[in-house]
Amino acid sequence: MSALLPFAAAGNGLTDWLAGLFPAGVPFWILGLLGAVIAFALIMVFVSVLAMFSTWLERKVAGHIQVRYGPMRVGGWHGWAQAIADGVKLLIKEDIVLADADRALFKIAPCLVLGAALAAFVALPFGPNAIVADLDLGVFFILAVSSVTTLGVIMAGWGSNNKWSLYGAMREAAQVASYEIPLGLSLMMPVMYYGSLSLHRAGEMQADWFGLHWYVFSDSFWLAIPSFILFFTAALAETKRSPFDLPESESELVAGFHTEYSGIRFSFFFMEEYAAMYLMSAVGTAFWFGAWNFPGLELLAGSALYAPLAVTVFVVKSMILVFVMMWVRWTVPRIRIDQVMTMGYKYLTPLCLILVFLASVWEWAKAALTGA
Amino acid sequence: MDDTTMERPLREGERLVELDVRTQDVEINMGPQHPATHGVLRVLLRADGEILTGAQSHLGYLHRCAEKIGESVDWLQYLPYTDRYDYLSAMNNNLAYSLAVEKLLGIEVPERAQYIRVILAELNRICSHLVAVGTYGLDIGAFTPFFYALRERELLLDIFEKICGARLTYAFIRPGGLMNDAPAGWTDQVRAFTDLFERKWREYWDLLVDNKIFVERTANVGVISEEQAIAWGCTGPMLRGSGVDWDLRRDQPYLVYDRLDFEVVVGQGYRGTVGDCFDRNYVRMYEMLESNRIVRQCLEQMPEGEIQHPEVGLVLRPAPGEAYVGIENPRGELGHYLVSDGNKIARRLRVRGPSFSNLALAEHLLPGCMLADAAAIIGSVDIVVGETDR
Amino acid sequence: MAKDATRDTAWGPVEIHREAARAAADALRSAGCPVELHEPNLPTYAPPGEGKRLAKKHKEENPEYEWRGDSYLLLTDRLRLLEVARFLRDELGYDMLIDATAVDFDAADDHLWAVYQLLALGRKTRLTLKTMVPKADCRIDSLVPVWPAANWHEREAAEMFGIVYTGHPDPRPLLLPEDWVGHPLRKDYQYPDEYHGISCK
Amino acid sequence: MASLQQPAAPANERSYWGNVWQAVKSTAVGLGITFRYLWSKPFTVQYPDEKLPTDDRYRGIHYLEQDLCIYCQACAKACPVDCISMDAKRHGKELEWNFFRVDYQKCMFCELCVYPCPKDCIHMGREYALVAEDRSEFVLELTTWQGLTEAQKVRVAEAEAKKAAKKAAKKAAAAAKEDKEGEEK
Repeated sequence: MSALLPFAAAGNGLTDWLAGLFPAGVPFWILGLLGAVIAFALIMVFVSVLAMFSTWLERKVAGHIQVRYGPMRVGGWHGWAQAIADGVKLLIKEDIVLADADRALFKIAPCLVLGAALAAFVALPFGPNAIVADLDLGVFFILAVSSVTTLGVIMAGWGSNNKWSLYGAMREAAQVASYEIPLGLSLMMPVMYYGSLSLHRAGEMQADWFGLHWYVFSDSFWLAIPSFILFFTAALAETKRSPFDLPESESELVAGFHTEYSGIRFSFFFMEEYAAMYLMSAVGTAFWFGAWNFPGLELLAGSALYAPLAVTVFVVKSMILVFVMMWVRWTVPRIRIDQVMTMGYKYLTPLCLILVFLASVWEWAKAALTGA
Repeated sequence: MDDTTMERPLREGERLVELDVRTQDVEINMGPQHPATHGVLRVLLRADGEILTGAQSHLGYLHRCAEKIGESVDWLQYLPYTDRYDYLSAMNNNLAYSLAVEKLLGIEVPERAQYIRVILAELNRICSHLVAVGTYGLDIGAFTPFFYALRERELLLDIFEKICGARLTYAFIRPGGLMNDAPAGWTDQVRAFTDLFERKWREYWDLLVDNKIFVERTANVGVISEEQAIAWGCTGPMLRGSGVDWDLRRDQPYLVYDRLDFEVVVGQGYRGTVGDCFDRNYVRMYEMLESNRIVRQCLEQMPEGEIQHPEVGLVLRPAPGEAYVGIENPRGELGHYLVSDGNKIARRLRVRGPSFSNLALAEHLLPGCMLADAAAIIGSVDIVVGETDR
Repeated sequence: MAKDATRDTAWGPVEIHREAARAAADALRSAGCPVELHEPNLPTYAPPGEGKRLAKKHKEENPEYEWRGDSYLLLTDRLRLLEVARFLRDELGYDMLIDATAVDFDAADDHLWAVYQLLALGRKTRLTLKTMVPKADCRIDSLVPVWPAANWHEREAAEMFGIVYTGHPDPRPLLLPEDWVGHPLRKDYQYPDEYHGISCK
Repeated sequence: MASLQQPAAPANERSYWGNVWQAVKSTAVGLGITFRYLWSKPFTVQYPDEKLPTDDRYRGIHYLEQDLCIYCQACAKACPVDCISMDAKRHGKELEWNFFRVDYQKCMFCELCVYPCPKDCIHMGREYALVAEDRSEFVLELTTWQGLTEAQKVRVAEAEAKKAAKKAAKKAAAAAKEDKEGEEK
């Protein structure tokens, strides 16, 4: 978390903070570029650590659910260094590019996938002030950018020149394109509640009630809970997590779109998966579970501890949702592709539309009654 | 998929436009190394997108010449080879072979040996079905039930280890009886397992079989009609899953099965059509409970006494002749057709493996299904490639 | 404990199957099919001390080889196999073909046996049907039109024994590679020295 | 347990809300089971550090009671895969062991070698882990000594001395007899 401290202190916008460090008159584009580099470095570090921790957590969760231990050897306590060892192994492994692969696509795909996932982190509010860019269209930006990963997956599947990979890519395309709709629609409920697409604003609006005025506890809780379930289901599909892990379903497609990848390129896909999981969990946290707000945290407002604690609360809350994703993965079987489509179009989308209707009536009625 | 194709007569003013879209089917190799083919089975699939249009099995990657070996080793020496056709139900394989040799010899083993044989065969059936159900979960994409199933299987392997010393390839039930008598405390261990198992069974049901996704993936998928199952010579859960009430343990009883009270589980279209993947899995699930019941009864009825026919030595010389004995293995009828010329080596040793016949039908079920169903259907047939290839 | 009527030995019912074989033989004969019923004695275990010399004794006492075991139907005219098979399935209820295989009893013999194990689910009986296939003209009708189950069994027997199943829909080898030379389960089979450069010795 | 009897086939609940309800309910039930296990003690053990005991009858790597073995080859003949090979030289009653090898690349631990042994001297041991870097290392030598032991050497020497003495005595007797016959002539 210490990596995020300069952020937290930065105020709203990294460039403002940088501007304060440099003498006046430094061109804006230099500050912007510098800010972008710093932001990228911070996000990259955060995502790397996150991916390492998440792989370890995933394996421990899987292990303990399956009445075994998971990794126990590397690093002493419960194999905490296993992910680091794996990371090092992937880094030094030979980078194999198939002779018959479409080399350009094959090489670009992992970078595109990871790049898109990292770009979406820009709009995530880690704390009241810890946000790289507080976009007014925050959540819209996240959805738009993160779906670029699909393009990378399709490139990977096509570029691998492997039929199983191609199948994975086609499934990914069909699945993600379909689930953008319920995902977007399920976000309409909180958006209507907050009246804003900005995640940062959502966080600020949930700060009342001694830090417990979360959307799920608000007067709209009866909309919040079903909409969160719908959002979470769509998010699982969006992040290719079980039961929607069809693009890489190992019992059908061997390893799906990343069958032919190895070494560092494979690790990019891996990091992307965990980054995407975290991203969706963070959006869920920000919109439904009070973002960085927690009872008692307000008391510290103004102190030096406030910003890091707020970031910690946000990350922990998001990680709990990530854990739920893992928990679901190790519980349920995998859906078939036509059922994925059925579920998206016949179940999630209509249900979301019903909720959107109810929410709009409810928010209108609230506004009308309170005379706002 | 039910309402995607609608063929109706053209209405007034409508005309049919044919699009000149030329597609080419993809040919995919599922196997020999593939997570869902349970060993080195290769299925050549032809697919139009996600829909399969053809399938062809290619066997032989695990062919170990069991029948040829049978013509070159002693009757007793062949026993360890029987473990290796269907390595998940080695006790049953031993039993099938031993019964066939005993038929050639014309002997019946002592009663205690028969009871211990039934206990072992039924525990082995549970053992095998646990793997079948667990790996079926894996094929469908559920990982955790597999580990729960293996956990109970481990207890069973301990039981087998205690009585015979081996955990997978037992070579324990031999022509003429058993290799060894049950050690002290063994029956208590078996009884403890039967009690535990019924509790644990519920977990597999709740976690896997009753899961909505599992039901959706298996119900109405890979339907085998009663006629089809019979014509293709399917046996075991494949046949019973299709609604045919046939179990060699009841209908042509061997050993002491005629004294035991058990139900034959028959697929009844619990969640879809009779004979779909769900029903086959359902039959396996409930057969485990029935086996558990049989084991309990055997423990109660088991007499003391010899475990070995007194005149059967280590070198067997059956009379010149032939015998066919088929028994109900976890996967169906395992038959041994033995031809002896009176020497200590078989003249012909034919193994009729259940997976072999069951798999022959599987490739005919695949066309028209989706790619993901290929894993579901092949998984529901529950083949062990060691047996199809022998 | 009362014994069930369906079981007379520990290795399964025997008398029912013998009875069924007799009935089937009668029915087939009256339908004009050339079958012989063979009812060898059931093997009996010799008293202690003699068991191990059983084979020798048999040879001495019965130079012609006394054959023991299951009773079986021997079809003397293999060209009428399909007809007999249809009759067995349609008239006698043998709706399931459990196994189809072949036996090469001796390299010196001039014929193979083609052996079929049939099962009648309704009547709960088994039947063994055999016919001779001369090695000189090693062909026999495929039973796939009657029982699809014969498909893979016949493919296996074809590659292992070199029997040509006429009318088989898919006569590729099943377990052996396509380019395997010889028929391994024949008694006169010569082991190859090498296969694609791999030494087999 | 009555609850485990086969239930009758339920009406196939395929209505829209029925599907939703079943999906949510069955997933929740599954999540409950896995959540319970998440906090339970694992069933597995940490293998090389913690080994489960094998049973008395465990079929592992053989051990041979060499002083009992009479080199009758019964085990080698009984072996289905011919993995046992042995060689010894007989000195009258004593055996000079050359080797008694089991090839664990072939051995399938079927225990068939144990039964025919007339002296009950070959047993299945309880060791199961056999790791080697070269195939030749899987051929294990079960004898604990090669050649003759000191005690055997003494016995062989005694036997030979006895034999020699006997021979000498015989020779002497024969010579004496010859002498006697010569004298008589």
